[in-house]
Amino acid sequence: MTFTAAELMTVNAARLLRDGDTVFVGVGLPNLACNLARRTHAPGLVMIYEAGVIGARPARLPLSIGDPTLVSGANAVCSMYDIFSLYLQRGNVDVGFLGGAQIDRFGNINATVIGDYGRPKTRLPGSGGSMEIAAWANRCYIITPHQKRRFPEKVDFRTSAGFLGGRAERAASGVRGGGPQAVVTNLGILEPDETGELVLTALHPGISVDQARENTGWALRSHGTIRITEPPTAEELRILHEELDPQGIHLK
Amino acid sequence: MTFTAAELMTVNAARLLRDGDTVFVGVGLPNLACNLARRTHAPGLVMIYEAGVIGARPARLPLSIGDPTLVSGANAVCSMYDIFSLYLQRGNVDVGFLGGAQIDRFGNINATVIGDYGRPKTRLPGSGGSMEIAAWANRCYIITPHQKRRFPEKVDFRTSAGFLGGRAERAASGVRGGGPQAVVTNLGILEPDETGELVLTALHPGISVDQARENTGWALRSHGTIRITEPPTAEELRILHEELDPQGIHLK
Amino acid sequence: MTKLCSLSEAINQFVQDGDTVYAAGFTHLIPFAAGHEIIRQGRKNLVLARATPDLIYDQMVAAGCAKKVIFSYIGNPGVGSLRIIREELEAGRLEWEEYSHYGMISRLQAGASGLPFFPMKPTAAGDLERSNPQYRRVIDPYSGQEVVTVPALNPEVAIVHVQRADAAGNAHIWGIIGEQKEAAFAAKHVILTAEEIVDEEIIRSDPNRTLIPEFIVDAVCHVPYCAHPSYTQGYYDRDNAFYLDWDKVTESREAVQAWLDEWVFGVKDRAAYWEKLGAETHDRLKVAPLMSTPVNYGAY
Amino acid sequence: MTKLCSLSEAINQFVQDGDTVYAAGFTHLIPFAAGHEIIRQGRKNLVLARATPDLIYDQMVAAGCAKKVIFSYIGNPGVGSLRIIREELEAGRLEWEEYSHYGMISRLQAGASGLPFFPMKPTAAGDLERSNPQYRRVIDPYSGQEVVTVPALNPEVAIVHVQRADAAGNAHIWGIIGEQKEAAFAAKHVILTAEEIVDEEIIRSDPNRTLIPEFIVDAVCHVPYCAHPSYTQGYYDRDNAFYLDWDKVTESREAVQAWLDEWVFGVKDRAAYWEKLGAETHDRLKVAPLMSTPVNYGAY
Repeated sequence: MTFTAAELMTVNAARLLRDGDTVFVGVGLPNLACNLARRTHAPGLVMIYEAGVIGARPARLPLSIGDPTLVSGANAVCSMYDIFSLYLQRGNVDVGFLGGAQIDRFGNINATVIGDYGRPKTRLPGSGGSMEIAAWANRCYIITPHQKRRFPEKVDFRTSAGFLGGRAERAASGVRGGGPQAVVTNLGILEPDETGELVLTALHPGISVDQARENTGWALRSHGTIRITEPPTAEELRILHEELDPQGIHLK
Repeated sequence: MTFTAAELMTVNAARLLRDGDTVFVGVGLPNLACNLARRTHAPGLVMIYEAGVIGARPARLPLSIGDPTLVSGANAVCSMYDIFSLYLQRGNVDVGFLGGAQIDRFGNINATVIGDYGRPKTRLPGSGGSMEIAAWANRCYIITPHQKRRFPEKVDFRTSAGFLGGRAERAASGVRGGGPQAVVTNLGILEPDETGELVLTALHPGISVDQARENTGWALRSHGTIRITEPPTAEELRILHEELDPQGIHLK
Repeated sequence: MTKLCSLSEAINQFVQDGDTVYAAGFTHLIPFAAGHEIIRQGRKNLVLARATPDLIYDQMVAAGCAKKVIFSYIGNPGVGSLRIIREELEAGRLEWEEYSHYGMISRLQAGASGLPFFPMKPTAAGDLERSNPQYRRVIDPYSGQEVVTVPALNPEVAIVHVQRADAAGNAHIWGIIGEQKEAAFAAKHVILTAEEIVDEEIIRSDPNRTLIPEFIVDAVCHVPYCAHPSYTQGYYDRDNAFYLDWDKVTESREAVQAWLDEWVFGVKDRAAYWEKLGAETHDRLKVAPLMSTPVNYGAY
Repeated sequence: MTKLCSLSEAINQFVQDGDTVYAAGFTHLIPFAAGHEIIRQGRKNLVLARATPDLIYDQMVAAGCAKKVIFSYIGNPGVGSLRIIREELEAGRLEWEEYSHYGMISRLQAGASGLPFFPMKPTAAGDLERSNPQYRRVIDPYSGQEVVTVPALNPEVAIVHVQRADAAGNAHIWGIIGEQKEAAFAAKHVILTAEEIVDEEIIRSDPNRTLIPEFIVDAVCHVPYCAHPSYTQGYYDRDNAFYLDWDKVTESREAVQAWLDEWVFGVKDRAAYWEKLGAETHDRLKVAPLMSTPVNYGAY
């Protein structure tokens, strides 16, 4: 049995969440992953959206970060200033999801620009909330397709902090969050080692180490055994396709 | 016809308000003065209370700054942080009312302590909001009984800024508000001259200059003619006694 | 997840000797029942922080619970002095730390925001800033002018009274909202007392009304009339007579002790206190309803 | 005092060439009708500030109204790029100034508070801070650690769409409240657009819902459906199809001009625009009611 990239990434991201976590959710796959976790092993997950919505219970799949379905029936709504200060900066967020055009060897993310900042070759959307999420959430997860151009040795622009030049540098910076804990791709999972370098720790069923290496822009390493992820279960797939994304907007 | 001190002070304070003013109101006589002004020459007066109530329409005489009658039917309620930052510090307040145990020659106010701060002889309530009101409201008015001990040459503790050592010093400090514009007492009205010194500019009917001087702790001066205030009108008194303070709580 | 427990249990678990306590509320929703429970449990050496100490801290100081007060206005609102706190300060028996309202609230705002300090424009008054070394200054890096700063306040525990909350601690507050939200987010632990515990669907029908979300709340206590002699907007009136009476009671320490014996130590909890106040007081503080116009969130 | 006027009059009076404009709203309540009116009136050299420029600024940039954008996220939310702004930036034809969301909102919060700057904890990312000299640092006078600062943003005009307001400009807002309040208080002038103009008694029945008070408002315009293709909570849904369509339209500048000709220059005002959208769209964006549970303020 084979799975789509979106299914693999969503299911594996969902499994990283813990019951009771307070999660800063984005739209797209992170939203699906959180809702999947809430309907399986993490019923106590609290979902916070950067638009200022806390404890959302979306009745339909939200198509943007500010979808009105997030508000109706939520626990609380607050201002953007409050969501970034009282929630994120104060340390009330356990998990943040991040994405970007480039993720480097130490988990730093570029969502700003390809080329020179002042004379952009490709102008990307920019930080939005990711600079602060990356710094202040206790744990960050990155969901991204595994492609060489997305995984350069060094990002063109450091929009959001991973481990900077290594764990010691992040620790010295004094930011409260623990940094990226895992990068979930369509091939497997990368996790930071004791130096903060992203190394291959898991592969999805049927994926080879070479495939992962070929699609990474630095010399991708691994320490010890590489785990094979559990395939998505029938129940996980049913929830995703029947309940969460029946129109196949994110899961194709 | 004679009037009580409270009547004289309230009516004369009310007349200093302009239609359309946004006023930071305290309880007691300032509240009566504002409500009187609103029912006479200043129907467009906007009353803001430091508890965070904007555009209050109290159905009864509020007995404390946080009386629930201020909230029911008000235009808006906001947090204390907002009232001091978005309203007062931002410069959205035209008029503030102040009081205190001591007011000095340059309109500086002491509401903190008589004697040494660290070893208080008489401990007073402290600043509350008055430090910021005195600094940031466009115009400040002080309502106080005229007594020598209340009008020392120099206050024991400068809780709120008048003109400091004189207008030039306040101007150099950079605070946005215009400082005290008038002190309304039971004897008359003091106003700052071009140096910022409070001088006698008006007397209530039947009061002599000597009476005012004897009850002031510095050599009270006046420049030019001293105006005699218009006595409270029958209509003003009717509103005060019948509509605003029928139980005579503030007006005796 | 329900956090419902008795106020006695909540105080026992979350308020320890020596803690900095912030009982929130600017004239409104002052959690008197919690103050009385702290007195009954004999807590000592507390640091009592509050913009306006009001009668609740006067009573706690009278009962010997406090070593220090942090405040911006120590008056009996609408009446005059807080005699107990004033006497203790004048006698040198109580430590204090003093701000303006804006300074005090900025400390909470910084604490709630996870920032080390908050800036304010200078007020030129000077003397309080000189008297309290916690007031400092930094240079605005844009204009070169100075701004005044106060440090974050992060109490061990905030006690916040609300109109209605669900069992998990999501709370609706209306009327004067003072520094309720800021105190809750600034504190390490939050004890919520509520006039009503409601189904979560009531809370979720109006999420913009939720000032305090469940996940910062440690305990939810159902305590009707918790705020007397202050008030709860829409539920009961302020007992102005009580504020005047306290001014008389505090003319003598014997009378204060007798009052504490009767009204704090002599009652088991807030229900017994309210019962003891009697029908005349209940009637006097009743208020006729005045409902808000609902809004439409839309069934998206 | 009534401030009711047409949106055309309000834009004519309060938006001048070269102004810094903040059209508020985080995905919700985006005042598209005001953006279109600015385009129709041919304003030039505007500085368009907004955390998320969204389609409204893409359209205004396409129409040649802007010389600069100030932003924190230039995406088409849920879709991808804002092609027009992106192309103009890449071609060097549009100035820009960039922050993170928190930086952008902190600028407004400072502007709204009358402070020269606002502090934030460092994020360690570094590159944006190095690229934008408006990011600076000050030393926390308590810990000696550095905090990052951004300067106050005080636009000439903020445009804020709300669900309901009275004729004087007291406004109720619910659902996502983004930076509506901060933008209004930060700006020198405020243009309010509202789905409904209601009697002031409706507003006064729920003062805690009033985020914007009349005395900071300059003009009140009754503009139903002002926010399409974004939405107004409780009034109509977000038009996701439109967001997808715009991505296609902006593949060619000719198509963009044709779109502007048809939907902006070709209609007189928002009423005509909404009419032109047609019954199918009206039906598609309808939403069933879901009302809040009222609260009791009490007839004190």
